[in-house]
Amino acid sequence: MIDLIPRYWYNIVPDLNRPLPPPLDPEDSDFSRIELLNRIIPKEVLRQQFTAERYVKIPDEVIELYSLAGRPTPLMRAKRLEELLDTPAKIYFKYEGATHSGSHKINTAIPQAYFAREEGVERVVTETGAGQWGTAVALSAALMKIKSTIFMVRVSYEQKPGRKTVMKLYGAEVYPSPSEITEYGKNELAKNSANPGSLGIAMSEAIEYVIKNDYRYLIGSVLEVVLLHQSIIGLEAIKQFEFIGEEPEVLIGCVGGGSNFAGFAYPFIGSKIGSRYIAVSSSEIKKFSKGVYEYDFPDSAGLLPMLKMITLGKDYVPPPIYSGGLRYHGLAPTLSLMIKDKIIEWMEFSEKETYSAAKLFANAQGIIPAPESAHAISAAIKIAKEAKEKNEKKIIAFNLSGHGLLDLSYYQKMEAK
Amino acid sequence: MIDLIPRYWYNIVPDLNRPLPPPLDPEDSDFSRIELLNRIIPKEVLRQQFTAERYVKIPDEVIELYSLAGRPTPLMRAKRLEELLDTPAKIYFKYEGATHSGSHKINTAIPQAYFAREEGVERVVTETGAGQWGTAVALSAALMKIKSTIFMVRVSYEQKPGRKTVMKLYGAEVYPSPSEITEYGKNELAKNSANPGSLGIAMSEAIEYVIKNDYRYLIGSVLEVVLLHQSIIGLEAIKQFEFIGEEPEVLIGCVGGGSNFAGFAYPFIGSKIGSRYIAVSSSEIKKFSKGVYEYDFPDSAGLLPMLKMITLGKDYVPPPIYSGGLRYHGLAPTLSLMIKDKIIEWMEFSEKETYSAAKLFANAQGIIPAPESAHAISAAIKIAKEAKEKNEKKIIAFNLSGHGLLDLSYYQKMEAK
Amino acid sequence: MIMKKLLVSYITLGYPNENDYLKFVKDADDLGTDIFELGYPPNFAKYDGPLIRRSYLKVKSMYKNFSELISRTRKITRKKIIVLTYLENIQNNLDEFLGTIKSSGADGVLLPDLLIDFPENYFKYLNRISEKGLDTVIFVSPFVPDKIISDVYKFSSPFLYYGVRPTTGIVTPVNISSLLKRLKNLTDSRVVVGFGLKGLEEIKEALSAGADGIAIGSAYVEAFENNGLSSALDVVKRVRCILDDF
Amino acid sequence: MIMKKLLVSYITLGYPNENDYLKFVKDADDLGTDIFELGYPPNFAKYDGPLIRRSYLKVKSMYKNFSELISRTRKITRKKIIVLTYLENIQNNLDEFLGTIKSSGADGVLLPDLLIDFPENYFKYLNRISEKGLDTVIFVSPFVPDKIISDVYKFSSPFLYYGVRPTTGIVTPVNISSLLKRLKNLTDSRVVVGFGLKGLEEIKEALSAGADGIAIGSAYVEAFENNGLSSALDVVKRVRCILDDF
Ligand SMILES: Cc1ncc(COP(=O)(O)O)c(C=O)c1O
Ligand SMILES: Cc1ncc(COP(=O)(O)O)c(C=O)c1O
Repeated sequence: MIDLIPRYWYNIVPDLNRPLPPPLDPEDSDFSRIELLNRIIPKEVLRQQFTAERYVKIPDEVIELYSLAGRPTPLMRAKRLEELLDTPAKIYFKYEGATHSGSHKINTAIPQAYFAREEGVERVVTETGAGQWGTAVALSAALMKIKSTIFMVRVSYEQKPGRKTVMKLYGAEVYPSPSEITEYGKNELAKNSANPGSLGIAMSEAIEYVIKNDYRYLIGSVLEVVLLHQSIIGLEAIKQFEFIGEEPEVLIGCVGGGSNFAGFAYPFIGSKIGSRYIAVSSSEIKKFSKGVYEYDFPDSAGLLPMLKMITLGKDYVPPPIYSGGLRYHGLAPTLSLMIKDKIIEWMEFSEKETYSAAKLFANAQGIIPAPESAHAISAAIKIAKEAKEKNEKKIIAFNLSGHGLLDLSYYQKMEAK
Repeated sequence: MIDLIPRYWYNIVPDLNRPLPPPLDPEDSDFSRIELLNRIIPKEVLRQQFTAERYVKIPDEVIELYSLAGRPTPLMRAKRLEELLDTPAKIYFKYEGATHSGSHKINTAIPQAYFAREEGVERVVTETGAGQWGTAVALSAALMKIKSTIFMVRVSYEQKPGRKTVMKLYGAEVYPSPSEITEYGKNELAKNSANPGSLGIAMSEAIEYVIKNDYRYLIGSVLEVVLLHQSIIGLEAIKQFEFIGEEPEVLIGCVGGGSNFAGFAYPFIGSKIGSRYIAVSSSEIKKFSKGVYEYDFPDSAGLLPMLKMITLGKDYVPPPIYSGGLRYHGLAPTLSLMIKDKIIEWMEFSEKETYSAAKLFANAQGIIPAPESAHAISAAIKIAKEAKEKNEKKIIAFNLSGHGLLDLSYYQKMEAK
Repeated sequence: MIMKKLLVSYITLGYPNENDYLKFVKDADDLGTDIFELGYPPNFAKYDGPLIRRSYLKVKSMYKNFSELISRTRKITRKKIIVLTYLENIQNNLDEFLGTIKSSGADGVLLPDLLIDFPENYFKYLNRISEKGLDTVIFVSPFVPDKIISDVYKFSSPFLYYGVRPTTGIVTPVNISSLLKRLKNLTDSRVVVGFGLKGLEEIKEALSAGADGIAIGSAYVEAFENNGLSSALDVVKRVRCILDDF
Repeated sequence: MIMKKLLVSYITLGYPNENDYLKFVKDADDLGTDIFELGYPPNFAKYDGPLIRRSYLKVKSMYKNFSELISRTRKITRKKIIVLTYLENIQNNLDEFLGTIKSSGADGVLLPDLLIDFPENYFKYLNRISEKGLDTVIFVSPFVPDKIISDVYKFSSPFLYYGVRPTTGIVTPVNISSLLKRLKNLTDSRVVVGFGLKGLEEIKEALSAGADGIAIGSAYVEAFENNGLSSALDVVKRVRCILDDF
């Protein structure tokens, strides 16, 4: 099975239609954020972030850890969903929830933690909202036998004890953010002691903590290096499709920062497989319908270099939809570029539509999807229904980025609505 | 991948060393409990319960549903656990938590629901304690497009909202037991309106409900037919071991009613692979150290035929350990027989030892085990340590019957201790 | 040469009363019973269903001396007589029991608990029975592993009894032909199938799958309970008919 | 025939003051600079690092007429002069700008934002530049896809500029040899590597991987900032040495 795991990640940059705008410091900046990256991001991760290699070799130990963590993940056919929809289309999905951390996030957490350990870092640090990313980092650090600290948005920390338990079980230190651990956190608490926290605050605390202690920061999405690592999803899927002798025409994924979509779809785009690629967000977030393509900070604190991307603005306050992973303001630069150039299409679905899709899928296929992933399901269903109307034998494939077993309060809440 | 799923289940009865004592009515009985089975259990399930065939054909649709539900499950090597233990032994595990219901229980829930639907039953009914079995039944019913009702022990119903949400999401009706739905439940509530419930009460309610409405009852463990269906675990594992060119010597599983252990180990015993087979219970339950081998009821209400088995007595009140699945008083008859005849060894571990094993395993392998399954891990660790002392290159394999993602309150509680 | 299919008729000794019992044996003999199996009431007929258990209860309250009943049976039939009882109850005075029934005219015994409850020393018992000049009809079932069947079938005479259901008289779903096919692979004894056979279809199925005979018991007791002697004899007729037609 | 490796020296026009600037150009020429790249301050040097941005700020406050500085440079060196500035700032009066620098003695331009920010019509700009009798040194980087590099490299003269890091003067980790190997597969132009090259090792690595020349800029500015002209000239000497030793 380990043979199904690719030996190289795929980087789409050399295959784009036009140059990718580079990261920037803002005009009025008195320090270089790109230089700052050197102090917070493991060297090899940073190298990969700015590489022009089309294929980047995956270290053997990372491949072993991928295998340990549940890779290759299955490519499954949603035959019973097809039947329920009475569609002539075939629907396949790549099931990233089958990894031990429960989502695709582990695909980049493992190599980032690996490169950190390789350069002798004793502790890795990150922030987490819903907790999927924090879980992946905590697990990866445990696998590397290094320490981890997770700043978890306080409201999630309090409302999602399950995630916190998982991270602690993996040996992570987990702080509710804002915390007393950093100056940034202390300031926020001084302003408002009941501050519920935000990803922006948590990220700022994590970076401050890294700089002060010479730890390293792991990043969960948006950066090209994350998309690079995630390409394992699509590379595996291509082999799996070859194996069953099918070729997907429509490729679908949900988007927060864009990493699971890109990880799934880019290798297909690069191999010229498929004719439609659909990135799906939430109609409560409106990343596509309201976002603009311009240089913006990936972090609310503005400590990282600006990226040219589709963004709702770094200070955007998302509505409280449950899909925590989609509440991010920006979108990975390569993905933004291809959306802009209409190489990749987009869709948006409401929380209500998404919930129906999730329930339908769970009953048809037995898997309880993460609410984020359910956005991809919604799009797959939409395309399958269109195929029915046009009586087309389309082959649809979507990425099921995570399971929803630690999001049951979402199902409970939506069920009650 | 579907090719790895066996086409036949394996029945150990023809391969035993001596006859299996048949089910009995008690001496003073005025009705035949065996006859009653006809009214509560799907016909084909009952036929399989009493079959002498060594191999029982798996219906094609069941194979498809096994595949849909995540079979074949992976056989993984716990290499990092080996490293942590610094043992010359190799440790493998079969990961049943990779099924969509999260445990091995789905292996029998699917065929039972299938046979029920095949004979036109509109609703299947069962009881559940911890919720693993109820989840498997709810999912299987959803897959068969029939209805399901689950009587869930009231204290779990209230303390484990996650499981309840999952079952409801799959479309099940879930009642806290004792309930007002049955006479049995009403009586219990009349005696004590704050009755926290028990598996015995829930089982009695389920059976009453089935008889009154001509539904069918699905049974989660203990009966030979359940062990038969679970043999899919070991049959797959044998193929997987062949594939990697290894032969396990020690086979380990935890035991509640005995179905996951038997499902894993029996095909190896039948194929004469391995030299030690170890069934593991809890030292709080003391099924082995205190249980006696005699005829007893599998259900506390005494509605089912008596079985000759290792039992703590049908009215045994287990201590409140978290491993709900191990709190059962009896043990499958074939397994009891082989324990009695010392073909199968036993071990018992305390909740504390088990928790340490679970945590060690989670950190080494990334998988959070169900607390029940952690008993098997404890035994594997013990054997691996012995192998180290004797410097033996033993090959150990255990069954990881389920993941612990819906048992996080256990981890939280144990962590706090 | 196709052998005639055996009809083995079970009846509880003295059931439902001495008169009807003896009439039943005599007429069942005439109607084509090949072998009689006579139920000698044990303390607890654990592997029997409620019908036969009820019949035991009844006769226990009616008679003191069941050997006496065997002697009387012997007088009215020349067919083989197999006494069915539980080893559990007679193990402590086995030789005496065997001697008594032997001298009452029995040809053999059938002890349903022999293999199940005495797995370590059933051979010793088989020897002791044959030393007394009695046959043993060995009772096997789907609960008896292949190895045991292969070990014992040679010692069963005049046939091997195959109980296809967990208990007598209770019709649980079974696949008789697959059960029998398996058994026939393990033995070349004559196999008589019993335990809850009901309806002509099941008897035909058993015969088609290679059964050398059929044992009927609960069906007689039920017929007696419902409509008395003539009804029980009707059952004998109908079964014989199927056996002969086969 | 192994071609001599190029030393391309970047300096911001007039930095740090007119005197030192002219001395630097003259001596750098003598010390073996093959081509000069002169920074013509844009509004916002977005793809440059803080060192060069600081130098722009400085000269902007010192001079009004940068073409004049080009003319003076032209007088003291016969090496090629490439003017580096951002297209963004000159696109509205492009012909006039090109005409002015041409008549001041410039041989070409390097516009780092050309491919990135004008993806639809960079060809039009290339034409307009060549119509004015000027070369274009095209700036490519790891962010430029293969297809674009293949399309444009032929139009780059006298070399193709490869910025291996996201910004000038900031030493982020790069694998120079793998980046270069990839580029050399796409082009047969002479490739000059720049952007944050630091230390002898990196220069050697670039040369080993096939670089035809090296561009130095931030290192001069830094040397000027720290220890003035002679220190900047030391850098020229050291780099030339490596190039010649290779
Ligand atoms: C399950 C799941 N899916 C999707 C996302 C969105 O992130 P990305 O767009 O980087 O894949 C997240 C982020 O937390 C997630 O947890
Ligand atoms: C995860 C898990 N393992 C083991 C068991 C024990 O049951 P059995 O012995 O039938 O496998 C249970 C029962 O609920 C369970 O949920």
